[in-house]
Amino acid sequence: MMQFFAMGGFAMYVWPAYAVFFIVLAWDWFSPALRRRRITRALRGRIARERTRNTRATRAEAPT
Amino acid sequence: MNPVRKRRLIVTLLILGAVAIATGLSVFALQRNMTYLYSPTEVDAGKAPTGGHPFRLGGIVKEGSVHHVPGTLTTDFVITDRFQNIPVTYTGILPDLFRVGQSTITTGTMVDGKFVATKVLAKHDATYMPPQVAQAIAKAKEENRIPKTAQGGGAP
Amino acid sequence: MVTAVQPIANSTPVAPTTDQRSSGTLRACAALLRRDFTLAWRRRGELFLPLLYAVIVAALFPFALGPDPELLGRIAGGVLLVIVVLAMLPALESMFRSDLEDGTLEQWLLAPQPLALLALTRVIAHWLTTVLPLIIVMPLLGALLNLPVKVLPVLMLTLLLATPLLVLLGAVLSALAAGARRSGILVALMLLPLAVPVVIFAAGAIAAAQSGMPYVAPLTWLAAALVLAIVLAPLACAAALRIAVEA
Amino acid sequence: MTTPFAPSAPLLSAHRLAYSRDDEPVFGPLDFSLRPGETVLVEGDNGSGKTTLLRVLAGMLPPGEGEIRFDGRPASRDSRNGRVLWLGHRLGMNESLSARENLDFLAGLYGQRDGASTASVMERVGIEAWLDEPLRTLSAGQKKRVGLARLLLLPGDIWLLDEPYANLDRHGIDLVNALIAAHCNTGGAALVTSHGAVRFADPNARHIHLDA
Amino acid sequence: MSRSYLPHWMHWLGSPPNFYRFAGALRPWLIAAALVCAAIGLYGGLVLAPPDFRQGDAYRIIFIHVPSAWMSLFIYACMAVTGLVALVWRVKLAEVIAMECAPIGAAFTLITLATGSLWGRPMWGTWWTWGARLTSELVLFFLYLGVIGLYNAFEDRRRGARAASLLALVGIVNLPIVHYSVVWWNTLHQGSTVDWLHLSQSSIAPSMLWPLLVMTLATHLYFFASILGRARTGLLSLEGGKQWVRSLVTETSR
Repeated sequence: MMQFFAMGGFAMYVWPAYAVFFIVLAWDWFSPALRRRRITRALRGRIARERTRNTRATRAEAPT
Repeated sequence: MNPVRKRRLIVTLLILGAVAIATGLSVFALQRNMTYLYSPTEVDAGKAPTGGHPFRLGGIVKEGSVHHVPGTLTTDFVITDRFQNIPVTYTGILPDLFRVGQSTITTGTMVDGKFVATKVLAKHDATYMPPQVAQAIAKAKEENRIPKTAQGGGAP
Repeated sequence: MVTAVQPIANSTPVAPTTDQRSSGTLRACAALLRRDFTLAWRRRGELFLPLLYAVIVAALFPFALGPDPELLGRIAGGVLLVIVVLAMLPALESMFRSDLEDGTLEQWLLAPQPLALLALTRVIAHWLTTVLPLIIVMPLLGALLNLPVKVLPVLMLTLLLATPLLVLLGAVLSALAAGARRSGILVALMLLPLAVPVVIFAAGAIAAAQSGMPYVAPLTWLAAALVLAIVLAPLACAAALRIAVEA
Repeated sequence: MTTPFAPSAPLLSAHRLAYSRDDEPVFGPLDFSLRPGETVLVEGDNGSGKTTLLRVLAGMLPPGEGEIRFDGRPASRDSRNGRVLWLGHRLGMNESLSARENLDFLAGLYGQRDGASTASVMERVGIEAWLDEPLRTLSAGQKKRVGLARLLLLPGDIWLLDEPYANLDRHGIDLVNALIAAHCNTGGAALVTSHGAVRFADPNARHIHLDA
Repeated sequence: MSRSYLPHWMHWLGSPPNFYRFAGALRPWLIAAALVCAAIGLYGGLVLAPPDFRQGDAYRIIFIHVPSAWMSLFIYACMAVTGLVALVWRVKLAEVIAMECAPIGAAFTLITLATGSLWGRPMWGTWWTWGARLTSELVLFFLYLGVIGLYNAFEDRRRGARAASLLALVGIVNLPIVHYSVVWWNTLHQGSTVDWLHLSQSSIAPSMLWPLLVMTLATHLYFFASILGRARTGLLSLEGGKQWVRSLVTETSR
């Protein structure tokens, strides 16, 4: 096992390379998820605001 | 001819003309030597820059030519293309792949018939195989007297 | 003030005839050249800025690297090439910006002339007014940096081929960036990858000339690229200008 | 009004023309045509898409849906360019150059109307004294007049005028109306936007109303 | 409009809500397949494959380096093709896909450069050399950055997408020129290892070849999974005003 991790003395080159590969791709995978969450949150806020505005408008109209 | 067709025709002709001229110029350029890597034969024939201008010398490290000067980082070896030999001296740490029979590119200047390298780079070739296979091939070559070809030296 | 309905000029019909529309493509290019030259003359003070920049940067090199004439002479060719490219950059960025802002590009778009041809004319005017002076002062800059005399003609020739190529590429990028809200370093960022081959071949020719080697091949490559770019870049530039105007 | 040069097809016509930005409809679908000698007034509040409509007609924006025709043929760069004169919010001229230099340049691009010259059109719009001053030094109203002079100089028969009355005094407004009328008299046509504050002179002009 | 020339299924898929559902359904399968392939490929490459006769274990970087390098070019081609569709037909989905290709391509290019550097240090004796392949890859990275930068510099994202698509197309003309222009600088980089026409004659041992190919498959699958996810997100932000997005957002909140 130790031999496997030693990579024939090239561990300090091989493992960082694999780390770069997985870290960069993990960033690529998760950054749109974060963006997506931001977008949906903003949209939900917008919809909620519109809804309250509409109800307020109907309430204001109701007495007349 | 309607103006749209006419304009398209003009544009197409212009592009074709430009491509034709560019191709002609490229063919002309390709016929000129544009390499900035010189082989020992070219150096011997005086084609390489002289007068202290640095250039790149490429070739194979000749067998039995590598001598480490004791107590220093200086190494002397000979770069060959199997026709001409150029002695090279280099001070510094050599890359892992540097070994006899290896394609090597050195950068430096010619000083009194000797190439003083400021940089040595081992060119690694495109062959990957397990050590056992490599040994088997080497053994087969030795037994059958297959002439040992320069490995990877021909890659552009 | 005249309020009555009166005919404009003669009462000839205004529907354009074919000769009115197809004639004068050359006249249009000449008009654009004249306009750009007039404008450059009005702002002639600005034209000196790239020259001043080039001289200042060239003068800084001996201070940074030491006044060793041999060292300076060896690197002068490449240094001058880079200085020219850098000095060209600011003007490239604003090649179409003012025309977009004051609506002139809208008039270009509606004119009965091929937009690509107008773009090419603009490239020529730009090169003549902002880049040619840089090439003209090369002997002076070469003297500052101890450029070997035999390399100077090759350097000038290289620049005569390489700079129009860079202006053509820069025109496409400038047109692309013109419609953007902020361009900043954008044109430089986009130009870098496109300029790599130009710089490589130009530097190759200069280096070859410097070490007494034949330099025709890299120059021929530059010429080939220039011929292609003269036809293709204006087409791409026209497409980019259409996107820029579409605001 | 008919002129001996009037072709059977309208100079400019729109068929179910609509435009959307970010999937929000901006205007349309609209159907209208512009015949020789006709003036069409596009009215609507701010943000109702007047400018967008003109930009679509001028080919600066792609039509979202529908079709534009020139002389009955589908619009293309060849059927449009050189015939359409555009006067927008932006003057389309360089402020460092004089009116003469700007107009000469545009005449070089478009060609000139028969008999028109830079000096005569500047005289027609009443600012011949400013012919050689840089536009920078002119007032907003005077700049607008230089823009009008361009319409007189260049040989396009379809005028697309976006808010031509903006920045103009009463005389200027009368001038615009007079120019449009004269243009239509010689077989041209104009599409004019206005936010409704200005009464258009020609009582027969047709109206397109855009809702915000 | 000329959109009607497209085949029917493309028309159907080009509609954002359809694509959104389709991509959402396909994506989990793609990423699962990518992970399985990566696991197999990595086991084969790191454990089963023998060390190289000359480079020892250092060559094992090949299993990520070469697939990434292939991906960096493949994604650029995808970006240019969708960019062309976006420019010619103004299809919104094509604009979104072209623009979302750029960050993934930049990521793979970055991986290629970084792993190549980590491989070059022990083998060539240098972290970086201005060879043909390396320089071309660096230029490719800058092209990706230029596309991303130009896209983000526009207020109107659809206009930005078309401008950046045009830049991508200019870049695709430029890439081979860059490559061949730097070739004569001469290079330390090896020639092609895998001969696609004659796989059996490749100069790489079969025990090393198959993990490489499996890893290549894994990166392709990953790319498709990632682009579908990114395109979904892109459509969501671009179509924020549309009813289907609104109902979608309110549904998931419950």
